[in-house]
Amino acid sequence: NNPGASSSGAASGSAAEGGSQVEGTLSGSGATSQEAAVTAWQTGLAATAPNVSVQYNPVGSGAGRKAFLAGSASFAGSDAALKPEEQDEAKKVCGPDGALNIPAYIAPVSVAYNLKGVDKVQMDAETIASIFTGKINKWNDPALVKQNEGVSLPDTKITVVHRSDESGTTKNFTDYLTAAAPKAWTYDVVEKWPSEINAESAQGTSGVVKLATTTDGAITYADLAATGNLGHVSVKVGDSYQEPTEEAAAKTVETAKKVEGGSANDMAVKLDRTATTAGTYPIVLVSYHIFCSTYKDQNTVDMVKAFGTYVTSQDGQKAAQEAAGAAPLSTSLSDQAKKSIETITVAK
Amino acid sequence: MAKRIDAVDLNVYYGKFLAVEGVNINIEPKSVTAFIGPSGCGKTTFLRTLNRMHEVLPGSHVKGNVLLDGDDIYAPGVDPVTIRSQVGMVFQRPNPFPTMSIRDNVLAGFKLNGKRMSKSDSDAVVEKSLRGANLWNEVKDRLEKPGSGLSGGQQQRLCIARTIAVEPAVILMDEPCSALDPISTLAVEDLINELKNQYTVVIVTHNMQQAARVSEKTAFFNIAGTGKPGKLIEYAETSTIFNNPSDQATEDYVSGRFG
Amino acid sequence: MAKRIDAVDLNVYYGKFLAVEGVNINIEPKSVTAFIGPSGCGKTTFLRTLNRMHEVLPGSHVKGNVLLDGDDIYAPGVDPVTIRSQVGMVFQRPNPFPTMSIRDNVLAGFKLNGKRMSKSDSDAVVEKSLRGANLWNEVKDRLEKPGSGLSGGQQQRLCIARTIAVEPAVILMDEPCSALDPISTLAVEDLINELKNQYTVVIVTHNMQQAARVSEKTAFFNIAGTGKPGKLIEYAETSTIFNNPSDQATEDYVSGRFG
Amino acid sequence: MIKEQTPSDPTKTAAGELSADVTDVKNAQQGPGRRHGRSRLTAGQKPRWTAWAVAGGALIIAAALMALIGFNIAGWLIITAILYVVAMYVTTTIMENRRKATDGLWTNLIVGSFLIALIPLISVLWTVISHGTPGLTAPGFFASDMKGVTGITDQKTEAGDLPLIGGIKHALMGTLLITLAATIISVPIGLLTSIYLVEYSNDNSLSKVIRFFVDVMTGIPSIVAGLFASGLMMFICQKILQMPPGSNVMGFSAAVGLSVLMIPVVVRSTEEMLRVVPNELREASAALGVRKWRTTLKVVLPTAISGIASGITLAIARVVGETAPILVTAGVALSTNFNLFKDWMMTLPVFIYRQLMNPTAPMAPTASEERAWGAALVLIIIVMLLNLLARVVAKIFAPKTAGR
Amino acid sequence: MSSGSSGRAGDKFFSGLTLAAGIVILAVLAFVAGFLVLESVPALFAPADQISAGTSFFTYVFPIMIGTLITAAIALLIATPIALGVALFISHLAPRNLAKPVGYVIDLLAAIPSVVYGAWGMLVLGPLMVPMYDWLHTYLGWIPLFGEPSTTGRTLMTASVVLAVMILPIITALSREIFVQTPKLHEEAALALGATRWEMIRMSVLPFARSGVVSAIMLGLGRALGETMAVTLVLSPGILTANLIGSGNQTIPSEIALNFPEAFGMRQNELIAAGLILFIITLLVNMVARFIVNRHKEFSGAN
Ligand SMILES: Nc1ncnc2c1ncn2[C@@H]1O[C@H](COP(=O)(O)OP(=O)(O)OP(=O)(O)O)[C@@H](O)[C@H]1O
Ligand SMILES: Nc1ncnc2c1ncn2[C@@H]1O[C@H](COP(=O)(O)OP(=O)(O)OP(=O)(O)O)[C@@H](O)[C@H]1O
Ligand SMILES: [Mg+2]
Ligand SMILES: [Mg+2]
Ligand SMILES: O=P([O-])([O-])[O-]
Repeated sequence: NNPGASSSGAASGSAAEGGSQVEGTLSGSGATSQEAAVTAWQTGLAATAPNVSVQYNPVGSGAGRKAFLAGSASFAGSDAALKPEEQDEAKKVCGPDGALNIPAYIAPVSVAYNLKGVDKVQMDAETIASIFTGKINKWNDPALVKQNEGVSLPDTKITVVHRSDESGTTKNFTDYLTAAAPKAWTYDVVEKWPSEINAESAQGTSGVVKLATTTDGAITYADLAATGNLGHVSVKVGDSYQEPTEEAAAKTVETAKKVEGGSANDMAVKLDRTATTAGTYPIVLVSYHIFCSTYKDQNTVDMVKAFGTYVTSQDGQKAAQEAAGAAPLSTSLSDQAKKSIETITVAK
Repeated sequence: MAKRIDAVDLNVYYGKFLAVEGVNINIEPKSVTAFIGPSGCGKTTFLRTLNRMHEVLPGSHVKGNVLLDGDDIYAPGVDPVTIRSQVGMVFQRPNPFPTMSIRDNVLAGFKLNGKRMSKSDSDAVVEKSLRGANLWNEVKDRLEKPGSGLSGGQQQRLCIARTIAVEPAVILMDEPCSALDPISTLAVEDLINELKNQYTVVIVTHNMQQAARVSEKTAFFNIAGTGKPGKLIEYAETSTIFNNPSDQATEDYVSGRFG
Repeated sequence: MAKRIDAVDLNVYYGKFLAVEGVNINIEPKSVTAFIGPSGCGKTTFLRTLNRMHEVLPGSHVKGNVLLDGDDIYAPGVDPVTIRSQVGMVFQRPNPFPTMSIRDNVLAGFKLNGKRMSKSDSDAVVEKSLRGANLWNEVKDRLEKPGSGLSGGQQQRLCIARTIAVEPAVILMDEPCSALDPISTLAVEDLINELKNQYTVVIVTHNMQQAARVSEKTAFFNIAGTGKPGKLIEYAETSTIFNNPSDQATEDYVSGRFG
Repeated sequence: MIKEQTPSDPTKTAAGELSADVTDVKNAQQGPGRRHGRSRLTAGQKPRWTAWAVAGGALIIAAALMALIGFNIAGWLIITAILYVVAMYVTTTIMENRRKATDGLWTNLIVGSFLIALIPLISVLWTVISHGTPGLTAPGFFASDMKGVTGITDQKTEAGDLPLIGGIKHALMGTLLITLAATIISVPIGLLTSIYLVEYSNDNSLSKVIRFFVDVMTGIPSIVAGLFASGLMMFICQKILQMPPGSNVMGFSAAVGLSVLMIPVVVRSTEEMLRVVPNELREASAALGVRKWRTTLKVVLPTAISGIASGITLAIARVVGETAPILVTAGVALSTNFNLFKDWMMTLPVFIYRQLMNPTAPMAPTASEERAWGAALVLIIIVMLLNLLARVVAKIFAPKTAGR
Repeated sequence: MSSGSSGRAGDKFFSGLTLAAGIVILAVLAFVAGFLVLESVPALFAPADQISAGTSFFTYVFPIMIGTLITAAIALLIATPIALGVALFISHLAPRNLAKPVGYVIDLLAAIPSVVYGAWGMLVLGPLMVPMYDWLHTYLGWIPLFGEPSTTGRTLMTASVVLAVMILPIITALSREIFVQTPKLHEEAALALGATRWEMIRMSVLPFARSGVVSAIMLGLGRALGETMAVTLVLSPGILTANLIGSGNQTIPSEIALNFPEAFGMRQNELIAAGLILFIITLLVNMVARFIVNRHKEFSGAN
């Protein structure tokens, strides 16, 4: 819509070419957590593909995937890659090659706390699990004191705040606990917090953050970008403690293995929660965009490519980082994503 | 305009309760007929069958026939609304429309039916009807005031005006003078006398003198006892009923101390 | 039990409209007083000031005093409830409680006193009151039926029964016989005669004979013209009013053709 | 019978009786011309200051009680109120009689319930107004939508480098259009159905079935209504109209979902209002030879109009604040869409919800919160205006005020 | 008989129209019911291992059903007396020029969207209730209802209070409109018998308004049972517990709203089946209410 569009076209070439010609509306739906980032991308895309508008319905990852599988959304935003059975179902709308999971951004999940006068706390997985299951309920519990020499921990009750809705954040967090503290965490990898654990809860990332911020002694888990004034627990990785940072998160994803069984261009990854590599942070959430490998018409293919390429480009990643606090994909991941998106074609 | 009414073997029910039994009566056109009888004997009930108002109460129904100029108004397919627009009615308890001004109350029969009238026409109707009911002088300055701000007698006359405004062929009046002072009563009686030149008038009254004064024929209803149905005991020329009734009950009733 | 009533310079308003002006009247205890006058002259309006029912209409108020046995019922601090339980009232338009059975209608006021009554006591009250109003025979088999399923006259008598059940010191009756047949009228007049042995009775009537039959004193109200307030023209022994009135208007009215 | 007269009639009595409660016996003798001592009519009434005395006593005793268990204002007032009500009852019973005491007790309880109802009202309103004013007064709040607003701009706003940008134009339009459409669907259907139930059905079995279903409908969770509407519209659009997948996501689908929620409220409230219209009036009209439908439209409806208007306002208020059913039917949009039948739409509640739950800038949520509360304030004002409109409409058609 | 056929056609048309509207409602509702049943059946008869709770659908739904009932019941218990009080205040107590604005102001409560109630509940009411819960626990802790108090105030009790505030204007507005319609004639009848104001209300107003008030309460209850967003925001859900002032418990609509977005496959059926259960509850409650009203039908006020 403005001449500046072409001048800022330092973005990856093919997207720019395809993007300037196509027009239409691309509908997606999915994870609520992507809302802020998608908002940034919607605006950013206007620069490269002025005639493509993207609408995104943050109904939740599950509902988004369902809409995608039902064909009413052209792409889905999801905190988790398609499950195998969903991948099978995807063949109905996407053709024999099914759908592609493309990482859109990375979000470090912070174990965030609100404790007056304490601005640095270190914990290992075992301790975190014990706190979140209620076994440790005082901030000056010996297990905590032992790991935090030099920090004066008060005799405050620990109020655990978890997500009350089903959530990808919970899933990633419990995935971490299951992998890293199997003894203390006896529950499964779940999207919905186990109701047997009696604790406080709130809906949505902003809900838990708000509740934790107003409750002294509270601890919760949430997307690092949204944690506001809360303190961040440094988590034990190998022999040292690692604070949640964008770089550490990106590094974790880079070292992750690709999920097996998917098509060649599918980029679903399996994170290693127990990695001991220094500088990695294990509680990380990878948010995907799920596209079809083939679409019915060329225009949709062009729009999807324009959007997908922009999102995974350095520009797109920067926009999401600045606007939503998402950790950018590493350059290699970004390139890989671009290649995968290139393979999207019209169904024969 | 006037029409005759004949009831043939009419039984009137409230649900299962038989309130009036076996009435046979022929009401001549252009005449005034009075219904008299003790309270609760079924005068109102019977009167309401003559314009099919009875059936608006849930569960109420009739058996038998009522002929309006020879046509059975209870025949299947007959539209009660047609009947009611030919057979008008003044209720025992005055019921002006609280939503409407005095003027609109008088014009209700037209306005509610969606008839358009010029202002002058409607003014004429309002004045004529209110004068007929002897109410004009009292309300002419407040025609736009609500009808419910009137005294009991005024409300009753308003309802009379409302009924005669639409000029039905038959006019049923249920104790139209019960709340009226002698002067207004006189005026309404004059009105009835005038109406009968064109219409058929049926009037329920507890006032023997009134019956004697205004009606040509009188029907005496009676009830044998509580729970029993009311019956038409005697129906004859008014003079006969009052001076020479053939039934003992009639004689007892009309010769009782007058109300 | 009976109480005297004195109205002193009473003006009665509907909002700004002065409906009744400058009434001075002394009503003796244990007597029957009749109010007569043309429709709309303010009889009902004035009657309703005697038990402070007038003021329940929005904007309605009075100026002047009404003394009940010498105590001003409009004095500040007087609770209208106290007045109304001493001064009972039968309305011009019968108003039984539609949500209550006939029996409960009769007991409605009686139960207010909050005394626990045995079934037999309350049965006795119901029977006595209904007999007084000449309704007992007609309803004794259906005491548990709703009060709204009665004929017009029956409803009126039910309201009379309800009022006398509480045995107020003063009983105001607004055209209590307007919907009644001669027999019931007679019965109610008998009742009034009986009541006056113990209570003060005020009755509004359009029936001159009735006024003559039942009342000791008669008050004639008149209205000069539309929009003007009603006034008490003459108040005297009933025989004086009917035979030898001092005012021309009274004479004209009572000598008119009777309703 | 008549709309405005009734509330006021006992009101008048109320005033009289209330003042009676608190009037000193001694005043009674001021009646002009009355020279003798106290009036028998006011004898045995408690003195005017009783209420004040009791109130004072209650305050003191409550304070003493609170001192025992730890003082706080709210508790103090609550205990005082309870003590006052009870003590007034006892005092009046002793000094006057049980009936007056009962009357006073209920008066106190009724006034008390009103005061209690005010507390949340004021609290909620205060919350919304105080949080909402900054957003509401931001320039361009009504004229702009959220197109182009990202976390970056919001961070600048929070840092003070930019004014609050982004507004509610899209949500406002969406709310108005969707609610209007829902109202147009449900009000006629609801009104006609209740007319059928009251005036035409004679309580036949069909009416029982309708009532049964309407009853069930009152408790349907709003999200389920949304899911149903989305399913239904998907069926209609894709299977019947052969439109491409996803085309069922539009404002109209939301209106359908909201209608499912609105209809039972309209039917049930209207039904009750029609039911209390006196039969007398129907009979008066019928006896004039007026057709039933005209009687219904011109006599019954106007008599009940005030109640019906209230019911409809309630129904609208009920759905105008719905979030969940809109999300699943009309999606979420950033820019203004005037077309109910194409493309996604935003509504105020969804906007509020999204802005609160997922701020545009997660690390700088203030801007989003301001917009959300501002939108909430707007929503309240809209319903307020609607309410006002309903009252004006009711007033125009309502019975004229009169006495008896 | 000659019949004004054109006029009659109008009548036929109008009554046909009303009937048609009734049938549309029936159809829509039959669809909703059909939709619910169809979507629920898989969950109702699913083998235990496919149900998220792991045992059977009914063991899953039972606690949230009870939670819903308790929340709605408390809300109704709080709201009904207050709402009727306010309605009476407006219709029969407040001076004329006060009554209208007061009515208007209370209607405002109905205007507030449920999201805002939710936000208010979590921001303002919850924290406000915390000291009260502490107090209750300290002094009445021996009653199981007042167990370990919540530190955030996000409890069933708070949710119930929010719901009570939400349904208050519904009950108030409708009852008020009915109270106001009480025929003057009947009010005067009571007053003339020497009834105090309260006795007049009890004698003529309340009996007259009975059916209307019951309907108002049922509409309020419907809202309380079906309210999604406010509960979702206010309640910190958990397993069923008798403790009203600690976190825990859950309601059906909130369970649906919280979990539906991420639900997939059988889980979705489960949630919709929970909605069906709510349907059935509403139905039962309404049937009881209708039964109570109809018992006194003969004595209705319209005559
Ligand atoms: N509620 C009211 N508002 C305003 N004016 C009224 C009201 N009620 C009555 N009036 C007027 O006050 C005057 C006196 O009325 P009232 O009812 O006292 O007459 P009445 O003597 O009882 O007549 P009737 O014999 O017809 O019953 C009449 O002009 C009447 O129109
Ligand atoms: N709606 C009703 N339901 C049941 N019974 C009724 C109903 N209306 C009247 N009745 C009964 O039917 C009988 C006849 O009543 P109706 O009203 O016809 O009497 P009436 O002759 O008009 O008496 P009145 O002179 O007192 O008006 C009475 O026994 C009455 O109780
Ligand atoms: Mg009769
Ligand atoms: Mg009168
Ligand atoms: O991204 P979430 O699923 O945790 O909202």
